[in-house]
Amino acid sequence: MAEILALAEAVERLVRDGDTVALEGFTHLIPVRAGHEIIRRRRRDLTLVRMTPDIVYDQLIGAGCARKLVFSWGGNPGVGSLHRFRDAVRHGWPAPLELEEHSHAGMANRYVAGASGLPFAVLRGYTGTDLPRHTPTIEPITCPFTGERLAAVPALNPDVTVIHAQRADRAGNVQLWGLVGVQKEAVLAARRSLVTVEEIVPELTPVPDGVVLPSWVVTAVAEVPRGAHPSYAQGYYERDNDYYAAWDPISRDRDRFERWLADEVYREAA
Amino acid sequence: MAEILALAEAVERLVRDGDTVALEGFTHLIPVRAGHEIIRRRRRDLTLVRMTPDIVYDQLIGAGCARKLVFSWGGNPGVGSLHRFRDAVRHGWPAPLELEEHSHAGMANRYVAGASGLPFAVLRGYTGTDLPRHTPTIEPITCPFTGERLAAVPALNPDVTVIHAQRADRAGNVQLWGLVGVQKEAVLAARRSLVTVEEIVPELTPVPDGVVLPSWVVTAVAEVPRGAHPSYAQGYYERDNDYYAAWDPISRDRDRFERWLADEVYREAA
Amino acid sequence: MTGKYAEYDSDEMMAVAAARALANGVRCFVGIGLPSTAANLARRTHAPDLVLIYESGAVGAKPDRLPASIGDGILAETADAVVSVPEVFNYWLQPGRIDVGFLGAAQLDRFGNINTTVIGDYAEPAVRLPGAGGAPEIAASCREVFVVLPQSRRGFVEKVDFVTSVGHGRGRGDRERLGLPGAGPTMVVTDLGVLRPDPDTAELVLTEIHEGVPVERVRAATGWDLRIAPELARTPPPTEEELTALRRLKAAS
Amino acid sequence: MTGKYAEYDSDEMMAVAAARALANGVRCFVGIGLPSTAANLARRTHAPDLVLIYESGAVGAKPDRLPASIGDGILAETADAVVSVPEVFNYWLQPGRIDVGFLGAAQLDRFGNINTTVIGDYAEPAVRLPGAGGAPEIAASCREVFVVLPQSRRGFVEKVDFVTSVGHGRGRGDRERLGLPGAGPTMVVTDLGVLRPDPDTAELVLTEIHEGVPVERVRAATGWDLRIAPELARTPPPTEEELTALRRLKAAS
Repeated sequence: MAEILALAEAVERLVRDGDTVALEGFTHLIPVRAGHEIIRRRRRDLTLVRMTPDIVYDQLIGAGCARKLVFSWGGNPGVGSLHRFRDAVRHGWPAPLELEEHSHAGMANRYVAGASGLPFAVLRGYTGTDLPRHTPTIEPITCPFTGERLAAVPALNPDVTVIHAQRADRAGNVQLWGLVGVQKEAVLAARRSLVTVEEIVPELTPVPDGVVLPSWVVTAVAEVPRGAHPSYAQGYYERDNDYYAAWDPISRDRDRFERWLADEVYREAA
Repeated sequence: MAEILALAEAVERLVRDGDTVALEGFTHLIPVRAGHEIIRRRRRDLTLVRMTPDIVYDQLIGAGCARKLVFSWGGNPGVGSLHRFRDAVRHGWPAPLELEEHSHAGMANRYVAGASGLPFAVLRGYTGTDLPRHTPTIEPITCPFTGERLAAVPALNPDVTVIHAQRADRAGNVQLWGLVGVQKEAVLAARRSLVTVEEIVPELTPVPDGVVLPSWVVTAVAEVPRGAHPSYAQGYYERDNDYYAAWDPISRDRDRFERWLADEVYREAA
Repeated sequence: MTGKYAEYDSDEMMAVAAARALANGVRCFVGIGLPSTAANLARRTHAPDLVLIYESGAVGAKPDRLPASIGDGILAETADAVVSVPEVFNYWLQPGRIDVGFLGAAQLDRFGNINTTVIGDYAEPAVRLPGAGGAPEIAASCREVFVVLPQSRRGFVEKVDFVTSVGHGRGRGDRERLGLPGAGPTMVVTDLGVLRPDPDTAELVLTEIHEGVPVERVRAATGWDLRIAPELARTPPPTEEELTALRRLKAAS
Repeated sequence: MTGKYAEYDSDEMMAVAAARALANGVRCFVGIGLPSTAANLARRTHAPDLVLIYESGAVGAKPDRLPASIGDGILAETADAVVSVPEVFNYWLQPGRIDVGFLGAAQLDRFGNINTTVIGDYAEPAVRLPGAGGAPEIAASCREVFVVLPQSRRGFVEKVDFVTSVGHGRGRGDRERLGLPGAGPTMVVTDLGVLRPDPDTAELVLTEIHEGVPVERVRAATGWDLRIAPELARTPPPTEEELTALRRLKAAS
C-alpha cells in the first residue's frame, strides 16, 4: 500500500544515487516539482529515462544529477532546443552525458514490456534508420510463424518512476485523466514509484478517460498542488506557455542557469 | 466510415461462408442476436473464434455453422457444459469440429498482435502444460537480450469481428463501457467488423471506463435493442441468469435443440 | 457426527476453510465458483482489505453479493479499476504482482497438477471439459496457488489426463526447472480436509482434516495412496460469524 | 513580386499549400508545428472530416485553435477517443490504418530521408537535434508521408547526416527491399514550392512552384543539383478564405 508522505521525504527515501529514474508525462502532468526536489537533494549518477525529456530534464542535467539519458525526443516543446542537454552532450558540462536513444514507439513498448514482466517487446520499427547503429538496445527478431523480421527492444524497469496525477484518496489510490501518456506503464514497470498529486480527496469518483492506479502498486503519494507547473493538470490549471519561452534564454547561458538553480531550487531548501 | 445497416443486411454482407468469425464479449455485451442472424442465414464452414465460447457458440455449432473453434474456455458460465459443443467434439454432430485451444492469456495476446499489425505476440505462458503438444500455434521464442525462453503465439486477424456495444452515434462512432473484455482488440484485428448497439444516439457523451471505436475502424453498425440478451448491457439491462440455466436441458438433447432452432431462430426469418 | 457438524454441511466447511486461507490485504486472482465464494467470504469476515482481481478486468472488486459469473456487472461497478482482458493478464497477472491464485479444478493429481481440458484421450475424450481459461498462467505467475474442489476418487487422481495448469510437475524442483516463477499450489482445500505439498517431494499430503471426517473417508476419496501428515490437524468448525456471512452472501445472489 | 503575393508571406503560402494536400476524410497522423498548422487549416477549409491523430493519444482531435504542443489539453478534450501513448503507436499507427503521416524535418535529403537527430557526427555533433520522436514509425507505417519545411541549402542536403526516418533510402525500390509498408514521402511542401519523388528514381524533383518565386531561387535553396519537372506547375496563391482561416487559427492560439 502507498504511504502518504511529504515530497521531500518521499524523494529522500525513494530516489538514490545511481538509480535509473523515470519522470514521465507526455506534455501533460509532468512531475516538475518532484524533479526539483531531486535536484535539491543533489542526487548524482542517475540514469534518467523519459520519452520526451523537456525542461525539467534540462534542469536535472544542468544541475549535474544525470550520467545517462534514455529517451526518444528531447526538446522544449513549442520553443526549441534544450540548451543544458546540448551543453552536456557537446561539452560534457557539468558532466558527460551518455545517450541511449530510441523512437517513441520503441520507448513506449519498452515500458509496456517492463509493465508486463517480459524481458523484451516486439515492434515494426527502426528499419532502415541509423538508430540501430548507435543504440545497442535494438535487435532483430524473427517471427516463428511467418519468418518475418521485426525489431526487439529490451524492457525498461526503472528503479523508481515518478509521475504527477490529479488526485489520490487517503488510501493512496491514484487517479489521472486527460492525456495519460505512458504513465501507467512507467509506474507498473518500476521497482518503486512516487506519485505527486494535485490533491488528496476522501473518495475517488469515476472520470471519463480516467486511469486508476491502485494503492498497492504505488510506493508513495505526495500532495503537491501545482506540482506539474509549467506543464498542466487537466481540470486544475493550464499550461504556462510563457514559462517554456522564458526557459530558453535562462538555459542558454551557464551562469544564468546557475543563478536560476540557486534562486529557484536550492533556496527553497533553506 | 461505418455504414448503419439493418442487422439482416449487415450479416448478409459481412459474414461469408468459410470466414474466420469472432463474436467477442467476456460475459458482458455478447452479440447474441447477431449470432442468431448468422444461423438464420445458414452460414457454413466458419472458423469461430472466441476466448469464452458460451451458449451462442453452442447454438452456432449445433446449427452446423462451424467447422473449427479457436478458443480458451468453452462453457455455460455458472451452469456447466456446452452440450452442442461436446456433441460436435465427441460425435461430429451435426458436423465435425476442429479445435485450436489456448489459454486466455494466449488468446488475448493473439488479438493484441492482430490489432497491432504484428505477426505474433510474446508471453510467459503454457510452460509445462500439455497445450503445446496439441496446439500447433504455440512456439518457443528466445529473448535476444537475456536469452530467456518465452512463448510466441500468432496474431488473430478474423475476416470479421462482431461485437455488441451500448451505443453509437449517427456517424457510426461506437461507445461501450463496463467490462470491455477484448472487444476493441478484436475489432481492430479484423478485416471487417459489425457492431450491434442498444441504441443510436445523436451524440456520444463521455462515460467513465468507456471505450470509443471511431467510425472509420468499423464496417457496419446495426441498432439491435437487447442484442446481448441473455447476457447483459451495463446501464441497459441485467444478465438473464434463468436463460442460461434453461439452456442446459435444451442443449442436452438433439431433438429439443432442433425444435428450439426452428422456433426461436428460423421462424423469425419468415 | 457431532452436534456441531450437523449445523453446517461439508460444502460450507470447504468454503470456510478456503476463505480462512486468505490473509487480510493479500492480492488474490479469483476463479469463478468455489474460489469466488471463498474469497468473498474472506473479505466479509477476517480479510476486509483483501484485493480481488477477476480475469474479466475488475481489479479490486468489492461485490456485496456473489457474482453470478466472472463477468458479473457488480464486479465492474465496485472495482478500483476496470481494465481490458489483455491488460489484466499482461500488466496485472504476468509480472508476479498477485499473491494468491485461487483456482478450482475438474481433476487434480498427486503433485497438484490441474486438468480442466479433457477426461480421457485428447482426440477422443470421454468428457470434454471447458478448457484452460486463465488457469495456466494464474498457476504459473501467482506467488502461490490455492486450489479448492470437493474430494473424490474421480477428481483426485494419480496423474491428470491432461496438464492444463502445472502444479509441481512430477515432483519437487520441476517448477524451478521449468522456470515457473510462483511457488505453485501450496494448499488444496476440499470438503474433507486440506492437503499440502510435502516439503521434500511436493506430493500432496493430508495435513488437516475437517471436524467429524474419518481419515479412511479421505483415503477412499483419493485416487492415489494418500499420505497422512504425522501431525494431522483438525480444522476448527465454522464459527457462527463465518456461517452467517456465507449464508448471507449466497442468499443475496 | 505581384500584387497578390504582397498580401501574404511565404510561410502562409507554405501552410496553405500543405493544407491543400490533405483530402477530406483522410486519416492524418500529425506532427507538431507546421504539420499541425496545415492539418488544422485543412480541417477549417476544404476538409472538415479530416481525422487528426496526435501521438499524445488524441484520436480524432478537433481543436478550435492551434495546439501549443503535441499534448495540448484541447486535443484530449475534443478527441473522439483518448488512448495511451503505447496504444496510439501499437493499435493505431503500426497496423497501417493511417493514410497520411505529416512530418516536419530539420534536414531532408535528395531521396526524402529525414534527419532530426544530429547535424555532423553522432558522437561529436555540430548540432544536437531533439531526436526521433514518433517519426521513424510514422514514416514507415503511414500509407504516404507529406513533409513540410522551409527550403534552404542547410536543410535540403545531398545526404542526411543521420537517417532518423527513412524516405526512399538511396532510390526507388529501397523501401520495398527494407519491407517498409507505406509509400514513403510522396510530397514535400516548402515555402518556395512542392517537390515530389521521380516515379523512376524516387529523387525529389520540383513539380510545383509558388506564385512569384523564380526557379533559380529554389535551386539556390537546395543542397543538391535540383531537377525541375518538365511540366512545372504554379501553386495557386492562397484564397481569401484560406488566408482568413489561417490567420484566425493563429490568432486564437
